[in-house]
Amino acid sequence: MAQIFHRSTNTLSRLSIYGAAFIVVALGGGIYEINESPYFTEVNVAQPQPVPFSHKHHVSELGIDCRYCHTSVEKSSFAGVPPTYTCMSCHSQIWVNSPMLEPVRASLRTNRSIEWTRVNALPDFVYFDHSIHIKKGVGCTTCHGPIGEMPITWRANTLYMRWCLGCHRQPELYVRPRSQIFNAAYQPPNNQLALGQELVKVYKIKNQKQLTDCVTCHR
Amino acid sequence: MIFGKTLKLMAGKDNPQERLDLVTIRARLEEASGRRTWQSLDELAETQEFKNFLHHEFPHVPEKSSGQVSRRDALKFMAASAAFAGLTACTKLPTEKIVPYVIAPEEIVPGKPLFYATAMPFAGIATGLLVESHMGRPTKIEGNPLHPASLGAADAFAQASILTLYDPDRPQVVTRQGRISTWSAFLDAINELRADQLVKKGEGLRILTETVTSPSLADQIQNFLKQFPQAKWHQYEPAGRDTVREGSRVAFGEYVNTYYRFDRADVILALDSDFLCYGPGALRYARDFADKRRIVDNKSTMNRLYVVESTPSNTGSMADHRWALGPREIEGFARTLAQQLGANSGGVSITAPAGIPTDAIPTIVRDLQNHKGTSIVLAGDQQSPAVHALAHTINHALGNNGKTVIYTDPIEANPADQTQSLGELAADIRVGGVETLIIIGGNPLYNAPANYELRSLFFPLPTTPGGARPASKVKLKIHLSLYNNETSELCDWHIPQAHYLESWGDARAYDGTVSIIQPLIAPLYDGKSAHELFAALSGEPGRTAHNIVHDYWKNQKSIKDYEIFWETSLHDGVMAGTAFAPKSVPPAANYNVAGGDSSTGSGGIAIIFRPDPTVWDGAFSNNGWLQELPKPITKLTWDNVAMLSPGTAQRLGVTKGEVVELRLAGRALRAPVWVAPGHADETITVHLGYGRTRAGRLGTGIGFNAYALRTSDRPWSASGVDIIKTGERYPLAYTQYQHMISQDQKEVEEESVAAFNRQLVRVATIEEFRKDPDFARDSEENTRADDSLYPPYKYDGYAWGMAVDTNSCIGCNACVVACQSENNIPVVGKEQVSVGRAMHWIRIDTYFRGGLDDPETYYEPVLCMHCENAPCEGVCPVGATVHSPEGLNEMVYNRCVGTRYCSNNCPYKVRRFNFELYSDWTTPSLVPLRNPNVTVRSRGVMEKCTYCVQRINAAKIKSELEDRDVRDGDIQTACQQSCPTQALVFGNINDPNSRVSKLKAQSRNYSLVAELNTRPRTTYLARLRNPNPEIKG
Amino acid sequence: MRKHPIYGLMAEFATPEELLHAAHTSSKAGYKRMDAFTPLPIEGLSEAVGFHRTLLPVIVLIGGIMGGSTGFGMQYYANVIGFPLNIGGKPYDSWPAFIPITFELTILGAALSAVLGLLALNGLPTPYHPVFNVPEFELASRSHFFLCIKARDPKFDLVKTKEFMESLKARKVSEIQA
Amino acid sequence: MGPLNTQPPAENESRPLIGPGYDFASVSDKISSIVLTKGTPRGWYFGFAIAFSLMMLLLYAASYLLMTGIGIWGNNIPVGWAFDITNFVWWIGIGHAGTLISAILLLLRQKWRTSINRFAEAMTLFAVACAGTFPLLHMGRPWLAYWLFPYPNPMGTWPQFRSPLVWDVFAVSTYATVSLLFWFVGLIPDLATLRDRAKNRASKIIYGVLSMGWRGSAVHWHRYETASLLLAGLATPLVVSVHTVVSFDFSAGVIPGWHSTIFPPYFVAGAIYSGFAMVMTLAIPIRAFYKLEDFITMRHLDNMAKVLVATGMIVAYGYMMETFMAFYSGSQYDRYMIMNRMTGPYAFEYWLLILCNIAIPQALWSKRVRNTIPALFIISLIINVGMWLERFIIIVTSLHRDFLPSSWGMYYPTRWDWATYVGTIGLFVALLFLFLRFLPMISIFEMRQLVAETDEGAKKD
Repeated sequence: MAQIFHRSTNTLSRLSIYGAAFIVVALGGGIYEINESPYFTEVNVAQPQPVPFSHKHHVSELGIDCRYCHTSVEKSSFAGVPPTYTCMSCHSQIWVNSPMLEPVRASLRTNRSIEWTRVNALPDFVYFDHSIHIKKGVGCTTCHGPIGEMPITWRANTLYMRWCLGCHRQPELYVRPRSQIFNAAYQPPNNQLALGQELVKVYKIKNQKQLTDCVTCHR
Repeated sequence: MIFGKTLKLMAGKDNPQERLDLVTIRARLEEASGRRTWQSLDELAETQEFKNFLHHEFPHVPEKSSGQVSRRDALKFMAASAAFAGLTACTKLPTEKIVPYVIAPEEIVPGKPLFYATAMPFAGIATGLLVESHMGRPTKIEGNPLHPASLGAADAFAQASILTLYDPDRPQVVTRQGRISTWSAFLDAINELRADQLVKKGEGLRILTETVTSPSLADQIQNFLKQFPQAKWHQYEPAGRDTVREGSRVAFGEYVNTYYRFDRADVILALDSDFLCYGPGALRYARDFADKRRIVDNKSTMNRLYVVESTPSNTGSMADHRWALGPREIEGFARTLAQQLGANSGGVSITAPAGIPTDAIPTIVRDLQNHKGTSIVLAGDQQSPAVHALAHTINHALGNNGKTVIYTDPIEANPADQTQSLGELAADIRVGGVETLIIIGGNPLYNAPANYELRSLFFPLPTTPGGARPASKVKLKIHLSLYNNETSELCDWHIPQAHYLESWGDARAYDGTVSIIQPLIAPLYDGKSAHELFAALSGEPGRTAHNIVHDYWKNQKSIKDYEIFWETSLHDGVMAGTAFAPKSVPPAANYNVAGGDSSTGSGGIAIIFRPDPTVWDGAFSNNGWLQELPKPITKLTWDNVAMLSPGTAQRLGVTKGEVVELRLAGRALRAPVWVAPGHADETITVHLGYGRTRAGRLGTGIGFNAYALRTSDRPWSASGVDIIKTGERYPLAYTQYQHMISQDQKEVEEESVAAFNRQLVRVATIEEFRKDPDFARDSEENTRADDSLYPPYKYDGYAWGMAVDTNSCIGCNACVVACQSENNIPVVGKEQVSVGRAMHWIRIDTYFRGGLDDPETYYEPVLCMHCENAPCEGVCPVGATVHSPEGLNEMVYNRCVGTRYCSNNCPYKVRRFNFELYSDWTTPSLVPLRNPNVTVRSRGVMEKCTYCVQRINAAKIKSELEDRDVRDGDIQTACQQSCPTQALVFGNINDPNSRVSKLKAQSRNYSLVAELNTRPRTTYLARLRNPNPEIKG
Repeated sequence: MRKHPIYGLMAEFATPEELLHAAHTSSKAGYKRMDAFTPLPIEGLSEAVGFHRTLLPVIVLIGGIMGGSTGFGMQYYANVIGFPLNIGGKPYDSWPAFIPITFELTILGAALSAVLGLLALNGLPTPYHPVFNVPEFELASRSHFFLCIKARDPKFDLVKTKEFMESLKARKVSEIQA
Repeated sequence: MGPLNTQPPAENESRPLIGPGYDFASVSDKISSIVLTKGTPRGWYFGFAIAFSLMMLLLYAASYLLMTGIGIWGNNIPVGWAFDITNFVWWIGIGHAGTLISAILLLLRQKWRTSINRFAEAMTLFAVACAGTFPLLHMGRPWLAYWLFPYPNPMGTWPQFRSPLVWDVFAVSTYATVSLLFWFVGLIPDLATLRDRAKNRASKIIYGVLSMGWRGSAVHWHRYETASLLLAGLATPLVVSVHTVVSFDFSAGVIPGWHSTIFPPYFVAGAIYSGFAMVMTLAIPIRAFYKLEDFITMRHLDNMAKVLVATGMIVAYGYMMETFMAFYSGSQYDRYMIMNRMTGPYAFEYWLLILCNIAIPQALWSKRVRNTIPALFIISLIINVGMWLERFIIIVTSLHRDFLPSSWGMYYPTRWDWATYVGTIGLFVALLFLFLRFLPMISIFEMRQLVAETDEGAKKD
């Protein structure tokens, strides 16, 4: 009887078996990686805006408090994006003719809103409430990242559920003193854990059972 | 991640896009006119900008023969795209825009709802409301606790009216002869008219309105009539209260308004009156009535309710004694009673009713006499003047006047016999005496008495067969109404009416209290209010409704700092000191209450006309929530039926769903039969409000039009109707009894029998209860905590629970609509309901006890039990339904993959499944309606009652921001809030002092199917009855 | 392969009995590196060609244990450590509920290792093999029975071995090209 | 499988398992020729065409389902499951016979399994494939089915491992995998035969690749038999566990008619019952069509009929116990459930099921019936219907009237319910046709063993 296959096929066939297994694994890994990649998460991707607003300038250099613009952050679920009027309260005095600010002036003139691109977006079945997070000692930069160093704003975290859970499971690793909440330059101290555990008690932060309860965020 | 996409389409959360426009409009109004003042609304509405916004926001919906079809196609497409969106395992969130204000209105905190007090005029009479507004768009209607007619409750009509506000079928432009025109063009026409009529002093000028209680509007009309002395003002309300007014006139020689103090009444006799659910003050009556039979312990007392009625009603099912009597018998019964009480019985021959045991009447008489001054005898709005007069004289004889029965000046601005008034109008038209007819609201061509043949007057038939139709004798016909309906179709001008949430106005409540109606949003469709129309007619088109109302009351209340008074009235929703003072009216001596009986006449089967329990006189035909709302007791949706008693049905050999032809005085009508347990024999009940030919995509062409048989002399009941079998069957959709395959009553009985065997409903008389307070308690072994192999789960902190007092539930459906509105529950349509896919999260189970000829009826609101050992949770493969540390059974929509296993395993079948894409994602005008705090469910997702978890979370966050615990009463579920009798109570069962804990501590407390050890958080309190021991049976 | 230009010698037999007898004689004659090729399994043949017990059962046992422990571990992690949730009031570690999956994965692990083990030990796949060079060999999967003495055998000598094999009443003895 | 040292045939096994005059060569040639002949019989094309068009119907129904939702079916609240899960359980059950024949009968050294185990196993695979479609299709959002598998994800969530549905996922996928492996291992030597018998190069290569260079080495055979025995030993508890887990779907519920401890044993018995019925339904036409009377003999059919009687009686016992327990338990819900089954809206289906599953199969007690092929064929069909009805009754009648009478309902199948069901039958038959055409439907090397053994027997006397 004649050989049907060439010698080499022995090696080939065995390789192909391992190869198949490898490809399956690689595929899974690949999909996972893509899902984590900036392309999907938009982490560290600066979003183009109608007006190149710089938090770096306003927060770090001018030292304007977050709440000057994001007025409802302590009262409401929605932090609030400043009305044109707020911008103009300063920019009617300074940079009056800056071409960069033309859209703002136009907005006030034509009474049409500026359409900002949302940077930190959550799916609509997630009900996030700013006020309670502020109340419980979560600083702005904990989620929004080093906002004070962003010439143009980008998303600092994936905002994936897994990421949220990280803090909801161990708030002590993230909470800070109330005085520091709006401090964009805040760095957690070395004794964060001890401090955190103390603050969790002071703030009466609920236990993990409560914080990871589904309806805490989903309704 | 499919939600991530879909919800963009609906304002699941405040979608910034929608938010912007409505709110900037609102903001603009603020600037324009300062706080809470809405002048220059229409100027603004005229602006191009606003028009663009309207167009972009609410584009015209093309006329479709049947909305269903187009919707279905849309659904397919949506479903497909949804599917494919989902198929790509990980989807990227689409880019969103944030659109801030240009200038922020100061009272709005983005993301926080505001509440405004206003009032809804229903048949002219006001119920006080609070309306929740998210970023300028009203989303939910609740009762106004400060309003005497509401006390915080709201009925189904009021709550559903918000859907009417956003109804895409509402007309959006002024039309002339059916062609698009403008308001300004109309104003020109009005000016011509005025010029012409001023000369003729209004000769041939006629106004037709619905019942008007609005003092300011009435004032406008009077001024108008001063300008045009020859003009006449007619009123017509199809489900109006003519017989009530006439009854009072007969009794007292003048029109008086009657209302009742159930909080003072221990014995109540209702003569075919559904006072608990319908009519002015019903919400208040229900509350007072329930308070008088609230059980705290076995020393508590209850009032006693006797009911005689023809058609089974909610009130009838609350009765301690109920007898089904035909219309004629009811009058006979009233006469007998009056006579035995020594009151004026009209001196006509007494016909003692056959349908009631002879010993009963004397006993009732005795019971009433033992409660002089603490009893009420009241007649239903649909009873003849004679019966009303008899009720008045009986109350007088019992000394109830001024104590439990209060008389005041009429609340109608211009009380009259409306049926007669419309008749005069018809007659004038017939003789050509009417040149111009201005119709404010209403739909007379649909709902006028058949014998007036109003339609042919508007649209004359050819004199010669096949010849051309002559022009109508009325040269100019103007119609202002919410919908372009059967009447508008034949009018020369149609003006879109502003919804009451869009316009300023005022109205009186059942006791005369005035509420200011303040708008929550600029008119979406360029609508005008009656005030604005009359302003135009009176030659001052510039005047806005706001000014008219504001100034009218300024003149009335000549007080200093009126603005503060005004602001307070707006804020509270009631105008202080406007309730009428009680007046004592002696009955006219020996008046004649003979005749007037609208139901006498040849014998045979009597037909009864009633306004429909959910669409009323047809005004709500196009309201999906109300169409799909299961009608009390029948559980019927999307249709009306001809109700018969089981006995009569058997005698005639007809069964449920069989179409019969009803013939009365030469008029005929085809209607499907419904066999109603407890209906009076030899009597047939038909409900008005269906058979619309021009109602909108939902209301058109469903049911039959009972007005076709209704004549002016017999508005509510007539004798001698012939019933002819046609052999046809008609499919009906109902939400209970769905397991029935044969149409006979055996299965209805089987169902109720099973319900009682299973102790789902637990009942005792008050005596039995006093003897054995624990009669309802679950047996020991069914309630042991250690009934499981596993250790019990500890709930520290809050533990939410609910107690449902079946002793208070009157089955009025308010909770069902409240839930639907609060939780964005979709409407699924007749076809889906009929295959068992209705979506209501709370349903009112109805069971009968005793023979079906005259059964006791029991209601049991069933919502999610939030079992501590929830059978649904263990079987979910993805953990989409889990238990919260506070004991909530949570449903996580975005995790649900739709295996329906949870529903299968739910012993209470309270779970609802989106078998198709039920939520309407395609109609833009419905987007702003949705509650932004509740996810709008997509197709293939299970949903169910959440105890309004969005409200729980809001309250918890609020309490933590204020460094305190949630207080009892901070959280009210939507159903609880709307309940007129406070039958549902929600709260923290770990707090022994909470209302819910106190209720659950009662001995009447029990849970459904306790033997499964599901440990439900929703428990029930047993129903008690207070029958008169002297009456057997 | 360099040392021996050929793989070995192949003797063909008509019946299982002849083959069995031949195998026994050759092992008595001191040949170690033999193999037999048959269209159906024949009791005792593998012992005759000097093969006694296989590792397979052990491999399967290990595979089963691994599968099972993975199964339980996975469930325990997910429900107790990874994301503990109150499901119908049951404890996080409601182990009785984890048994079915643990069992299934035990079977899966064992079965997979059985098959992969079989292939690995048998050195399959081997699409190319010297024995296929024998012209009649295609009958090995149909009706004929073959005995092969490999050239790797210390006692192997092309001439002597060939004579020896022919003495075994083989129908035909042929050289196998490597 | 220790073939040469089997015990002498018992007296009841008087009749031969294989026709006279076969040797190794002729057996191999006859079976492999079915696969290797050039021309395909016209009948094959005809049958396949029908099956294929039904398969397309399934495809159509499934895509419409995906577009519109479960709403196209008759399912509702309270009847959340109906045809979908009924079909799922039915198919899974059918699958069981294959594994039983190949594994359990192997362990019990039942030689008569030889000629039917190959296509019985194939049947298992195809049945499982059909069954597998339903858990997917019945979901409201099938595109999220992968959430039932544990994998690291951005949500940090896991499947809910207490749910019998997740048990199903693991049980069924394990079952499918193991059956496939078992089947393929069994095929290897035959693929080698085909490789060596094949004439044209293409099929030589294809079968060559599939047979992985099998050369029938004594050492390989040794390991091969160990492996087969081990796999059989693993498959036996597996097959029992699978339908036990399936029965958990119901017995883990609280619904009267579901919540029952008797389900696991009687579901397994029922599965084998329906499975053997299906083997019978397939074997009879196949042996006729391919003239295999010598290999699938009357004795095979006779034995299968006996298995049917046995399992049928177990199932009957199950029904009896269900009824008995309902009354014995004193639970009014269970009592009502049984009464409702017997007299309620679905009484006709219930009594039809009793007729198909219990009454008619009693005919198999008679030797004459067991030896009349048409009778066997019809009875096997009836049993298939009966077992389908059993699942329908358990699911629908239990759901449609449970605890709260207010939410009692009815279920009526729509044409899409039927389309999906008939479609899967098409899928099943189509796959079977392909199998018959391209793979040896009878295990060739085991037939050789049979020949060897019968020769042994012959020599002995």
